[in-house]
Amino acid sequence: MSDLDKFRAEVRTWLDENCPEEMRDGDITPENQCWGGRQWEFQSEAQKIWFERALAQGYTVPTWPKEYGGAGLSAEEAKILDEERQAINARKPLSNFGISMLGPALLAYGTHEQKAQHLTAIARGEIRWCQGYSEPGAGSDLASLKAKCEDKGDHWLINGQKIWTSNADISDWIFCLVRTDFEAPKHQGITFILIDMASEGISVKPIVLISGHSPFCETFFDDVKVPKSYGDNNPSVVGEINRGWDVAKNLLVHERGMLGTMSPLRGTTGPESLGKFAAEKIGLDATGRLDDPALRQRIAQAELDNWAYDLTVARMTDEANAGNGLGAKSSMLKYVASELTKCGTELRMDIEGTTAATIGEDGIEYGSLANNWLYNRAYSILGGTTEVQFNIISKRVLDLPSQ
Amino acid sequence: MSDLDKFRAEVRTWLDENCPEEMRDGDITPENQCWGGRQWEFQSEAQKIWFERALAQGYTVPTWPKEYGGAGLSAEEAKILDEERQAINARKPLSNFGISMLGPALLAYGTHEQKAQHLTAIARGEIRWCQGYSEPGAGSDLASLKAKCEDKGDHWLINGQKIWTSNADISDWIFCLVRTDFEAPKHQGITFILIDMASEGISVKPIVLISGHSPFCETFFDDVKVPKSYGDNNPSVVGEINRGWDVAKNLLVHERGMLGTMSPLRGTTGPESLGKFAAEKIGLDATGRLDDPALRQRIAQAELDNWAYDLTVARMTDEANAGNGLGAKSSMLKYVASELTKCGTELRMDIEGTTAATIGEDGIEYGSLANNWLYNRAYSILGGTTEVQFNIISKRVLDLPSQ
Amino acid sequence: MPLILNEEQEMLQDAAKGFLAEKAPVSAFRTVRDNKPADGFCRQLWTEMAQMGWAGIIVDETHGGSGFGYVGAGVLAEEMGRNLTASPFFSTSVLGATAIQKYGTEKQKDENLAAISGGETLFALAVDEGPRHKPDHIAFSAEPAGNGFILSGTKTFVADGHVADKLIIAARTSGDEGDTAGITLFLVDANAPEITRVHTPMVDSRNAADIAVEGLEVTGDDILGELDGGYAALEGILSAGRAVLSAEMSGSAQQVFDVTTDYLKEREQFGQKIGSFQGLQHRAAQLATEIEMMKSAVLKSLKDLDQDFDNAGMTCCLAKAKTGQVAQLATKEAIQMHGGIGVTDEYDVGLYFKRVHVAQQMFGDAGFHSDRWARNSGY
Amino acid sequence: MPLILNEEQEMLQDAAKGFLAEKAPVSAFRTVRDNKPADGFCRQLWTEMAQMGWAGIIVDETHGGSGFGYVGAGVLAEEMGRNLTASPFFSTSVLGATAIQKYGTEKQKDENLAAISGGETLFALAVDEGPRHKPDHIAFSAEPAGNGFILSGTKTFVADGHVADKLIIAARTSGDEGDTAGITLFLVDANAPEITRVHTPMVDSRNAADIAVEGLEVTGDDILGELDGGYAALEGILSAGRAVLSAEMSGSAQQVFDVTTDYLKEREQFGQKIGSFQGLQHRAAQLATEIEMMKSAVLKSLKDLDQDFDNAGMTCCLAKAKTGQVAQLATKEAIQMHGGIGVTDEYDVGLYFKRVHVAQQMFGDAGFHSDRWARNSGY
Repeated sequence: MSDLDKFRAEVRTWLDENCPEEMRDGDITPENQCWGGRQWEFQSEAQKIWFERALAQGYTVPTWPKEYGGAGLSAEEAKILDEERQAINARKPLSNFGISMLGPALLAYGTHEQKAQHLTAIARGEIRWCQGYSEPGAGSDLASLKAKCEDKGDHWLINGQKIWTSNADISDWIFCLVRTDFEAPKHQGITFILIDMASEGISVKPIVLISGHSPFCETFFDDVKVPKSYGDNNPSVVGEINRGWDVAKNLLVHERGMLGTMSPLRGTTGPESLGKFAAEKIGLDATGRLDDPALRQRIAQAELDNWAYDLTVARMTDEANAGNGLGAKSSMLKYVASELTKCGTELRMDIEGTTAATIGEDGIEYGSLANNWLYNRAYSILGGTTEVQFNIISKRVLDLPSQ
Repeated sequence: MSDLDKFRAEVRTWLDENCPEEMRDGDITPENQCWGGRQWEFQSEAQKIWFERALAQGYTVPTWPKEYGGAGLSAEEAKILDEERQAINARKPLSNFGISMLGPALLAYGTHEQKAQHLTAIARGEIRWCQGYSEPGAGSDLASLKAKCEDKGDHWLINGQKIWTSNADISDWIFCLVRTDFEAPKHQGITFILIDMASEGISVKPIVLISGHSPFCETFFDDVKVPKSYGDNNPSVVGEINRGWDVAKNLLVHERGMLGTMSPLRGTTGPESLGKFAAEKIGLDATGRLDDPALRQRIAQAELDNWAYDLTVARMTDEANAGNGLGAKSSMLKYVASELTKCGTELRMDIEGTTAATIGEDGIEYGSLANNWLYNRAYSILGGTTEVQFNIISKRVLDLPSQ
Repeated sequence: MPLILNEEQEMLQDAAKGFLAEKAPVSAFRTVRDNKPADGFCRQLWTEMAQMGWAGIIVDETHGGSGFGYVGAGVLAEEMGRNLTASPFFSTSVLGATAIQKYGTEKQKDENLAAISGGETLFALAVDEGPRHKPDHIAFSAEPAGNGFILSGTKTFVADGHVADKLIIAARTSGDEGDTAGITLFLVDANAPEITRVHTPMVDSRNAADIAVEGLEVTGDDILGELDGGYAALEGILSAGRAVLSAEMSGSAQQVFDVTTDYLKEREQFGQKIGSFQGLQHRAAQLATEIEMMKSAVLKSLKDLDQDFDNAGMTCCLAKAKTGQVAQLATKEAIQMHGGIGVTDEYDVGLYFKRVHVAQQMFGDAGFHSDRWARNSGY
Repeated sequence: MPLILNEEQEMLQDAAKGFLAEKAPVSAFRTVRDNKPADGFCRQLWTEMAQMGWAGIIVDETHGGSGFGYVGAGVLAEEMGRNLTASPFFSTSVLGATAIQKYGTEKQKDENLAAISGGETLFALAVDEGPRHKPDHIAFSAEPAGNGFILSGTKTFVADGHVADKLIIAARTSGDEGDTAGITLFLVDANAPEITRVHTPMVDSRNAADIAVEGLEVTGDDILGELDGGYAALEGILSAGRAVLSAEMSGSAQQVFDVTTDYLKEREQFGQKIGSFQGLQHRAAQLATEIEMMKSAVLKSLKDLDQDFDNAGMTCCLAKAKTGQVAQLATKEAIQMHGGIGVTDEYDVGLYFKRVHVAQQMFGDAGFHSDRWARNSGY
């Protein structure tokens, strides 16, 4: 028995013995997800038990080093853990932006003391993080951000505004890009900094989207003082001053990869095919075809594209495993996934007709089809617009010239 | 009875008495068209008679002044003549590039002596003209043309190459854009010049297209001497030296308008609708729909777009008559017409299947569907590519900023 | 008849622009949306519209209308589409007025047209019985009983059905569900106790109702048009509705495109106006072209209704198909080109996206009409 | 099985690239096109291909083949698509070999597979009877007579039918034209006097034949697969053909796109490389993405044929649909982005446009396959 096989057997046993039955519904939604953080309250005893057992094992952040609260698993081991978890349909015990976004940056760029403080708190679900990148004037052109960060000797002084800070209203800390040098070329005056949201001068305003209430906020910084350091060798800045773009770029690639690998149409109808769903709702004509020829054509095209997309994710993954990295082709996946995601709910809105377009007296219900349909317009904008993906593909995949 | 009504009555009588029966088939093709020129031979006695009678009346170029061989008709009179001619389905007695392209330029920019020589010869069908604008390196960016025209005292010396010179191999003269100043900004060093194709140093090579033989040629100028003048006050240059772009621009607008008003789908199936044609060829399913759902959808879309296009031509014409000129919106018509033209033959190729894709042992037959289908790819390129039309629309209609 | 507005129609357009800019801009629609008055629109505004002659825009002057015909109605609808104006104009002044004026008896005209023109009586058309438009599938029952009929059945997505005073109901008097023959239109009092109306707010913040009728007794006098031959009348009313809805969507598409090109001229990224990027320019140029095509289609359908009402069905069908496609493209592109702020509720573009979706579904979307066109053309 | 080529398949690909660059680049195809040899391809080249093991690429090694399976055949087809190589590879080594190897008796295998692998015997598949692909509508008649059958009927668009030594004919042994049951495949000598073949050169400069059979007597030994159950075999052969044709089109699309991006990097207008214009960049980026999607679809269909031949039908269907769309888009964009020279015969892009059109039509275009997919999925 190889070491990995042995590990798999151990993991299986551990999961079987430790994951409560209620946590084996697999279906994490923003509502039942375990986010952690100062304001966090467990939604059930089972959720709490599952979190605590996983934490004790280092399984809230399995690949992180043991000294920072992880289990120090190798990539192969982590894959096995994931497979076995999915095999029993178990939820992740903890998931949030600290794990997916800040963690990798700190692992790559942080000092030991920064990791000891922040990674450990993330692993333990003590601190919930939000991301402060975009600004009203810096969207696609993120590097043109203007939030000002001045050196005041023992502290930094921050003024400016961030937008699209998801869950800023319920987060404890924020990792932020700020401008520390207004003279330098735009990519070279940016600093990556960690700020306690409880600091004086920070205010947060939720953003209402076309789909209704959203996790997004605007976050305002008004003479916010940030200590230069949170302790010995534990500066508030990650990486070098004025080199924050390098840290952020890393994360953006990470984010794009995440967006690109969701399965676009599946979210629309569950396990069933969109076409079968349409057949049930609309019925077939005398030749056995869906009784709406134009819609039928659109559905078939979406299913065809979705199939080709899924295969492309599989192929690129296999290529990456064989040593040919995905690189800028991740932009292709991001582009197609966001188009298919929009397309899927559009089609379902058309299949369900006026039923789906009817909302309650209180407005668009959270989680309803109409809510998803409207929210999904954002997929081709957030995480780099489709236009930005096209620019990346033409420059970095096709090597087309610049003007 | 108004003067115009009287004129209409006269024209009707004249047409009735003078247009030979054989010339009342309306259907001018590049093959049976009366082109004129030194190499011209009438294809029938009727064609000759019709030409000669029209010439005597000034009706080969009805709106041109009488002194240059026209009939001096007003726009209203010319419209009446056209309507009455079409009412009896009569061919035009003469049609060529001299009439449609050079004539308007000379009328606007020529000296009396230039008009007397060239317009008269065009009106009489004595000289056939071709157009020398594009060069291999100057397509969409026409103004970057490089054919060199040097001042040698009593003559100009021309060296360079033109491309897409339609019928250059059977034309007598060429109107050409040449560069007379290589130092000036690109639009300001261009001159519009008239050259006898019999001049020493001119050679012509036909261009074979993907559709087979074509009227297009490459025309080479190798130390071609062009007299400064063809007589008193009759220079070889039209308009001012280095200001040829103004003359040409006028003509380009003219050409674009012509391309924009053809009826795109009609050319594909004759009077019948594409859908009915498909129904005959392919048959209907049990619900009465065309037995190829995807093709049906494409045909319906093309018919819908064609209908909207025809209405837009009508509306813009009515707006122009009411005093709101078409302006740069002609680029919209050019764009849509070329897309629909391509689409029409594509659809017909798909309707007719392998029958249409089969060619003779001698290659693609001239006038066949396959020939048209292939040739039609050029519609979105010639006369300003679709991309150039988009640039014009975004700048001149939408007033979007330049980089 | 040239495909342009005449002087009178242009004056109407100017007046509409002025009135709506002052009384019913998009901000007024937001107020209605957020305050949720029970009617779903502002009664005061509707009264003023009626005073302007809009409520009776297609009604003959002899019946108190302003006699502008369908081009006039389209001119108003286009401006309302630009401003997202919520009012009973469509259901009452287009659908109701068309039904009565084109198919009503003299008595029905006398009783209703002046009340429509005065903005006093509100109408609604009850056609669909499921979530998708299918006017040739009517199951709603009208059983003969004595001298009259007893109506029973349900209708869905009856626009403004929650506030209507009168309902026009398409019911089956003979034949089977899929037959076009055997359909009869009835004009009934919406407040009859046998009628239950459930308000269904729509995603575009306009309002409709699901309607259930149980044993409502009506007489032959309540029939609008021909007994068993109501399908032709229904088609006529729907055609008028399709054309005017197309005009409204055309206005929305034009407005949202104007807002977007303005934004392209202002917004800077990468040190340049984003409107200078050729990728966006070419898409804007294509959309501008589609909008011109759409405008021609809409105007033609309206003119056809005025000139030859009974034969305007196919051009109204084509107009609705084209407009549905273009308006949807325009609102999608508007959101995408605005980027992040395009998906915020604060910006108007999302409101247009929602409205166009519902207007597309009403009386058949582009797919419905392209299928109809093809079938009617014999393929 | 990972969705990538294994080492052996990659070596095959390298070998194919090298061989075709030397022996059969696009210029060689032009020579065949312009010189019009009666065969429509170069016999010498075919002999060399057979020596490389290509003619028997899917044939088992026991029958003289190289046993590379469908992924191997696809690797070769893709490179041939890049070079527009004309050869009997598709009709003989894909269609003929699949038919015999998957459905033949031992005797039929022994008689034919080695001859295929050696490049000696040429095959053609006769399915269609009209201008559009309709494999479930077979009218070609096989009347029982004595111990055997008498074949009569016509077939169209039989690729390489003009040079084939043997024909596989789908004929009706029972049932009606629209039935899938009652179809039987026959393997016959193409030079039988009862068979008339009319050469039909196609617009892509490849070759096919119309075939008329009048009273050809055959026996039960000439049946390929099951009597009356030939449709399943036909489907299997067509699936293999669709996947390999998709691979060929994928090669053509990739090549024409490569040529186009090279051109975008060289050609200058308005003082800039035209590839620097964002309008073209964004279209190129979309097309590059579509090409990646297409490549995945093609590889999956080939792998499915190798892994589970009998259940690969639907992925072959989807691959042909996707490839048809993408390859057509790629060739259209190639012409448009090349501008004027794109429509000249001197440039290669037009040759790819023509080939892709014919390859799309063969065994069903994208519309055919999307309809088939939807029907098979129950809608």
